Amino acid sequence: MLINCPFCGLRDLGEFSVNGEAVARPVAHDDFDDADLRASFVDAVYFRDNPAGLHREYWFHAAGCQSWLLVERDTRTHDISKVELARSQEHDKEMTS
Amino acid sequence: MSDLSGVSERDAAFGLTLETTPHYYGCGRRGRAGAEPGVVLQLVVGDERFNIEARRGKTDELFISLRETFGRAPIKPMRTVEAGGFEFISIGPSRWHAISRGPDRDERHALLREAIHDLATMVEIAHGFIVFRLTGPMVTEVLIKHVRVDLDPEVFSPGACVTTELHGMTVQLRRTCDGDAYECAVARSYGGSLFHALTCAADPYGLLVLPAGDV
Amino acid sequence: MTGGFRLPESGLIDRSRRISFTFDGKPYRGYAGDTLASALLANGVRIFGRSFKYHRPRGVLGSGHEEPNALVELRVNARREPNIKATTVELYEGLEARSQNRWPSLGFDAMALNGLLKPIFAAGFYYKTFMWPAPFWEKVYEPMIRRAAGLGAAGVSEDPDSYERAHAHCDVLVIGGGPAGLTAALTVARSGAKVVLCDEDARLGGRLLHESQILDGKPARQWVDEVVGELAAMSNVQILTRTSVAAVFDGGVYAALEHVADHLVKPAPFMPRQRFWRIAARKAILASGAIERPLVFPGNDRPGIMLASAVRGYLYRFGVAVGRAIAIYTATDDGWTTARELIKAGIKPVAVIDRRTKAPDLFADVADAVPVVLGGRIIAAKGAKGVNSITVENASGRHEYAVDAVASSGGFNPSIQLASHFRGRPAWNDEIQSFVAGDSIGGLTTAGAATGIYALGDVLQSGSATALAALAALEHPAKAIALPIAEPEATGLTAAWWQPGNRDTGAKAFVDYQHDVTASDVVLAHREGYRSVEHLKRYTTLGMATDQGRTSNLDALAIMAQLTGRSISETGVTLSRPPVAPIAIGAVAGDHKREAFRPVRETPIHGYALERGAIFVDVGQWKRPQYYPFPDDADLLATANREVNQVRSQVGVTDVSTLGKIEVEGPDAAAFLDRVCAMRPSAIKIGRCGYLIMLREDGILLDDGMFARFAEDRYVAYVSTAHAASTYRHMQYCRQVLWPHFDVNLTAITDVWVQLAIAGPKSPAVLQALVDPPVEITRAAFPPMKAAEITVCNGVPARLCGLSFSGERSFELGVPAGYGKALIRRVMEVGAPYGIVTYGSEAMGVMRIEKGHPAGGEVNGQTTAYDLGMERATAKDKDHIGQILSRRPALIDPARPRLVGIKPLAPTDRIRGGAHIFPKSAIPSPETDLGWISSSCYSPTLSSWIGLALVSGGPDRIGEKVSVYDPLRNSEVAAEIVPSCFVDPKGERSRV
Amino acid sequence: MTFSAFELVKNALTGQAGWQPHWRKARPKPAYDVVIIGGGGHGLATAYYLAKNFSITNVAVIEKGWIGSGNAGRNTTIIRSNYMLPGNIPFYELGMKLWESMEQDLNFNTMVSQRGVLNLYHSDAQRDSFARRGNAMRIHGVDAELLEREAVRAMVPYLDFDNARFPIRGGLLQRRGGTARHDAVVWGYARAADRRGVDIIENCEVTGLRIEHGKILGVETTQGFVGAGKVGLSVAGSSSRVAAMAGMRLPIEAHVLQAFVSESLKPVIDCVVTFGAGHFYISQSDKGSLVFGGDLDPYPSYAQRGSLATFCDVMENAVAMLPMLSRLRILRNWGGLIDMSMDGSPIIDRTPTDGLFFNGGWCYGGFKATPAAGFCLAHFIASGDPHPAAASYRLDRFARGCVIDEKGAGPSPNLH
Repeated sequence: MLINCPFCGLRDLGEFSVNGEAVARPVAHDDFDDADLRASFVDAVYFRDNPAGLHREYWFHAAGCQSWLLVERDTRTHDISKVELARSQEHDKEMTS
Repeated sequence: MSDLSGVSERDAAFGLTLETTPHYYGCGRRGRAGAEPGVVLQLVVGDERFNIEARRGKTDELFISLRETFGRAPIKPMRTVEAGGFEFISIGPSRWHAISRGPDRDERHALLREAIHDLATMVEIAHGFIVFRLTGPMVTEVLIKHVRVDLDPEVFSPGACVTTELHGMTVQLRRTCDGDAYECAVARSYGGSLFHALTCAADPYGLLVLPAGDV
Repeated sequence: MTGGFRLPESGLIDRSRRISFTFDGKPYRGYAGDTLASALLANGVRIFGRSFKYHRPRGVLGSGHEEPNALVELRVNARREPNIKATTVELYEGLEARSQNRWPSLGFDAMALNGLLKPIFAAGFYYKTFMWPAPFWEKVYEPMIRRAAGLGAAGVSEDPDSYERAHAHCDVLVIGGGPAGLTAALTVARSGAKVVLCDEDARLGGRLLHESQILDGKPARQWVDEVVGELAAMSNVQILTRTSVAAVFDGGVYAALEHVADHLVKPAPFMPRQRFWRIAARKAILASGAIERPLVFPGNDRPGIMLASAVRGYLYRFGVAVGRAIAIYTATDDGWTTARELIKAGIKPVAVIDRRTKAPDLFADVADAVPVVLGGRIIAAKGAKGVNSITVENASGRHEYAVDAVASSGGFNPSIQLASHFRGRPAWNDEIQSFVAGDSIGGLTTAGAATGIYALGDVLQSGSATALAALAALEHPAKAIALPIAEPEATGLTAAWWQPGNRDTGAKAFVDYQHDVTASDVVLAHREGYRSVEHLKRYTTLGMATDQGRTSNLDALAIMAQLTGRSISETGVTLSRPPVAPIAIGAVAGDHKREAFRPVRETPIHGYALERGAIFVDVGQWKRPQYYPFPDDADLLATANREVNQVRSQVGVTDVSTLGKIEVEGPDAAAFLDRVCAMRPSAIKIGRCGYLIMLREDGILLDDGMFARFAEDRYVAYVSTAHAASTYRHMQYCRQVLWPHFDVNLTAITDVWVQLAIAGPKSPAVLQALVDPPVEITRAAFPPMKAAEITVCNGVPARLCGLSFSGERSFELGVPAGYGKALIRRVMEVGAPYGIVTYGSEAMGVMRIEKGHPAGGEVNGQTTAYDLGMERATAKDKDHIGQILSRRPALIDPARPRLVGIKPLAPTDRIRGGAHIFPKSAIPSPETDLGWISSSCYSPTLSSWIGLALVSGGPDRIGEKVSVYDPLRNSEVAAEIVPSCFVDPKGERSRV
Repeated sequence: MTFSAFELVKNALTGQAGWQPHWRKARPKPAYDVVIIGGGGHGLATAYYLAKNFSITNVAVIEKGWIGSGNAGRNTTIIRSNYMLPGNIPFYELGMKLWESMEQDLNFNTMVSQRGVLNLYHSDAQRDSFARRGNAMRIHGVDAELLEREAVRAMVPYLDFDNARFPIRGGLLQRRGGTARHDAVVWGYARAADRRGVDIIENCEVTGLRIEHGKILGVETTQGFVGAGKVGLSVAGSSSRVAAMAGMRLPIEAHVLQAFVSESLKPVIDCVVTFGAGHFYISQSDKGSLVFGGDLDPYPSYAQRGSLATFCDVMENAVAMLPMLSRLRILRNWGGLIDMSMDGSPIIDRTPTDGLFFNGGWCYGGFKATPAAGFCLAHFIASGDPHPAAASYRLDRFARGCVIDEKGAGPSPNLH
């Protein structure tokens, strides 16, 4: 598999590590022992949609620019439809300069 | 800002000497015998290298400041841009290395520091790297054994620079701006393994390992 | 009837270069350009090996990678290679080959008795037997089966050859250098796009090397030479011969194996034996041609019975006639072409037996010259060591022919293996009675004979058109090339599958030669319900041999289709698996072997440690000095004891450069770290150190370490060696993904600094001799936990922290890594008056156990801060990674295994890591198991073995007597649970 | 027909004409007491034990393709019970005992071969961790031995002891571990279940679950609706997809695990050996092929193909552990879809839907678990309570914090 890193260009899979499904971290409120809050963390940490199809996931370009990437990939075909930096978009200008 | 400015073996005031010949580094001819070596390898010492990363939301200002100081914003993804005696290598979003060699580095360093001011963090990291310089007619033959990015001289043109994987190590591979040489930088601790990987790959073409030096 | 012989003059062999070689020790001669198979055939050799199950004599079936029979063992000693297809071995001077799977000799094989047991040894028989009595399987039956199975024997000594990897990039990869591949490559090349052309043969040309076609009125081989000459001269073309493309991966990544030196006795100096290519191609064209399939008939495996196209190939390429009395058995026009070529070469076939009732057009010349049996079938083939007669039956009756070879032609199967690696479903093509590749998947398109087009003119056209389509898809401008004119070719055929109702003359009709699967095995599989293609394959082992069923799968499918009353395409197809042809494991591994399996990380003082005779230990990729033995140390335990004693009584220095170091800088550094860490980094004062605890989001401990805060907005995190990479990655995740708004930057500086720990009561004096004035190393001026950026040794920038892992007064001193070697020398110089020693990670480990500091055995991904007694350092009132889930009931259950110390009642009783702990006098059982020893050592300070342990309810059990039970090492030791800190629990020594 | 030496000889003399299909080609009945979705080893074993242990024979196993077409036919055939954690050991040991009596129980030679499973260690820390595991096994009555380097050398002489990047120091051995013929396990269970009346329905894909008022009523299939009192899901690799039909999310990610076989060779490796300095395992089949594998591909996938990166990594490990493999050739490589769970351990539990039971999350270990998983799932379905040996494999363990994480890798499935 090749991943088109927005910074480095097309790179081999072997340069990356992957974190799996891009799950948002729940927003914690003050009561850390609240059952709903805990349930939301359990869900975010352990449970997955695990779709056969389009999958949004985080990858880290470990042997490259060390960016965390948000990758949109089809788990049936491995076709990658979108790769973007997971960080804020202020660097976009630099990419195109 | 951490400041290791002026760290250099030339600084005779220092009471410690810089190690320039690691235990694994053996000089001389090796590999296939022949008149001319296909590859010449040399450990580069005496660099200054700064890791610079823009502060959050300050990238634009930083570009402007650098442009004012150096005549241009020396930033281009995966390229080396020469400006003000530095080689600026873009290594990631809003991150780059500034390498400086040769005399008058203190003045340059001061200028860079001024330009960066509080727009970026700047960490001296030269000691964290081992840099091998490779020249000779067979260099790309050696590198294509290890590197998965396209090294076609037209694609990997003078000034090109990538961070990529080489024999399980993360290396920064550059082609010098004059196009004559390739430089391969790796985290210092991997120096021996990188030396081994490169020299073994170069042996079939005849290899000359030069004593470490500055370039 | 002696089999094959060499024809005068014809062939692409170099008759000026004679080559000597041996087979089963007997000397033979061949010519440069021969394969091992062609040379042996030319010498009249018919039997090449014995079959897998019945040990039947087998000859050559084909002329390439499809070969199921002619497997030999090649080379000797460490270079011995089993199971080599003789049809793919280029002959070289001094070649040594041996036959396999026979005893005592190829000619007489005792195991051929298996053949008599054929009625018992039917498909799947072993599933029904060998069950009684139960223990006999491992003891009797299985060893017998294992000895009998397998073909060749592996060499067991080290491979003396080297391998390398290489990486190529192109716009279009062309796989196969036959007529379609050449026109495809030429079309791409002339467009200026980058092309890589691979062919498994040593020469390009494909079938044009094996045949006598005419192009533009000239021999086709001349056209090949012209095209190859043009391609070779172009800078945008890379030609890889002797290179088979083995597999395709996502993203247009192809793996190919180049046989650099397999045509030599051994590789020349500095020459790899093979080169494993990774080719990144934007588009690829599969022009891999087609493989003939044999006709199935009783006795069809006898030596001398071959593919008709192979018979023709041996004739043209190698100048070898495979026999003097050759019968053609065909269901195709192509079989007639072979007959014609034989006639031209002066070897008139004994007969042409065509399954069809009408002779094909365009072959009147053949029909005039040779007896023709129309609507005929071979019902028997006889001959103990090679075919010597066949019985043919047609409407007019039976005919017997004396033969020494049969050229069998059942039609051609496109070589689409590579296309099915992407699970592209092959599609049935009625016209050629075979499967062709389905839709183009992943940028790979088939061309030429691989698409089921067989006439040369169409094949040339197909290659060029496919290339143009690929270039168009890449939006690369291109023009069609002028193609040479080919003569018309007849490609007709009829379906001529083995019919399961066929009268069997008692002989076996083989479907899969190498695995000895017969037509009746397919019938039995059907009878027993193994009717899906995969069940058929798995039950009979059909198609699982080294040829992956190239010549057998379709015949078996056709039999099953008839038995189930379905069409072949309804019956299904097995997808071929990578690699297309077997590839050496070592070739893929390349130079990642022995010490270079994985890179080594060395600290800046590695060279110094070597000079001092250090013994190193692997920690992840690092080599850490573990001991610095003195010649008079009794053993390594004595070394560690001496090093510990010296640190505790005087002073020692050790290398802690492997610890991960991450510089955290920016106005939001403290706020960011408060989110990342379980303690409160913002509370660390400037110029001080503080404890570091990071959790995973699931509440489990990720790592612990130290912070030094050098400025309001600048920290350095010192994390464990083992977790440095994952911690850095995790912090970048927090920084880039979770909280991108924080104005903070992370820089990995592990390799920038050498870091020495200088520990022991005399350490302040040593430090004082190193630091530049006016820094003072006194209790007041530089207390424990102070952190400062200073200079040492006359101006060298340094970071000094009052940190102690050993429990002694101790400092961690960092300077830029390039000064590491000089620094430790200086430390040893200035420390000499104080009796300084270098100490290794073993002594350091002993001291940390004595102090009860958790390390790898305790921070193991299963423990929490609570388990390790760190919970008081964590902040309960802020949201940080792991806060919420660390509060789950099971993670704060007091009965969890928690950290304690363990001390044997008798100090000399050794306790070992991994031993389990039970209440005193309890019978060891899962119910009474309290926990285990996570770290242990001999403590010279206490003159006792000691351990750290994770014990259920741990700290609540201090003072309890327990048994340390280690059945693996037959040990049981009475011990006591004690606090985890064994030495100086109040920490007074570190404050001197 | 019962397989016996007599039958074998009789059929040899009569042209093999007397053999019958090993299982009937059943068509679905309108309703069953229990429907098992998934005709792999686990599903067929479940049906077999429902019939054998609980006399529940009105059972259908519904399989999308041909039986054994999933992981049952795509693994490296290793069986073992060398686990460390109390939640795992009893389960796998139950499995090991079932393996040991399987052939006689099923009247089918599944070629269970207790050749030993040897895990190499390369450092003191690894030795201690193996000792913790081996002692835990011994305490649970499971066999385990800790070997020093020379004992390892005697067992597997061709390992790299001398010039290795990570020299071998010793190994943890379970002699009762070994291999079994994977396809035969599937066929043996199918035949034995069939003989007890279970319907095995192939080429029948489940397209939906009919659930009303929180209770399962049956399954929608490509061959129509099939009613069921209870339904068991046993579809590792597709667990999330099928569970989604019941509105469930699972703590599971699908991954590809590659496996490899070499050409057939005369015996060179007698036991199962695993590398401690990387991830690699190898054994030699009775047919002579070396069967081996390594790490899974790190990204979630439903495509049954692996990556070149992992392919190369496995070969590097192979040569590092056994330099003699260098000249031997890979014959075939394939990828299997596996359920990677968040703690590396499986799930056998009821679901929030009444009458719907789940079995999955087997990570690398599904094949060796085949008999025990069937045994325990059958127990759960029949009795309504978890089998004691599988009592830890509950879905709520994640919320409670009782994960069973042998490797300590945390909720990162690709690290287990």
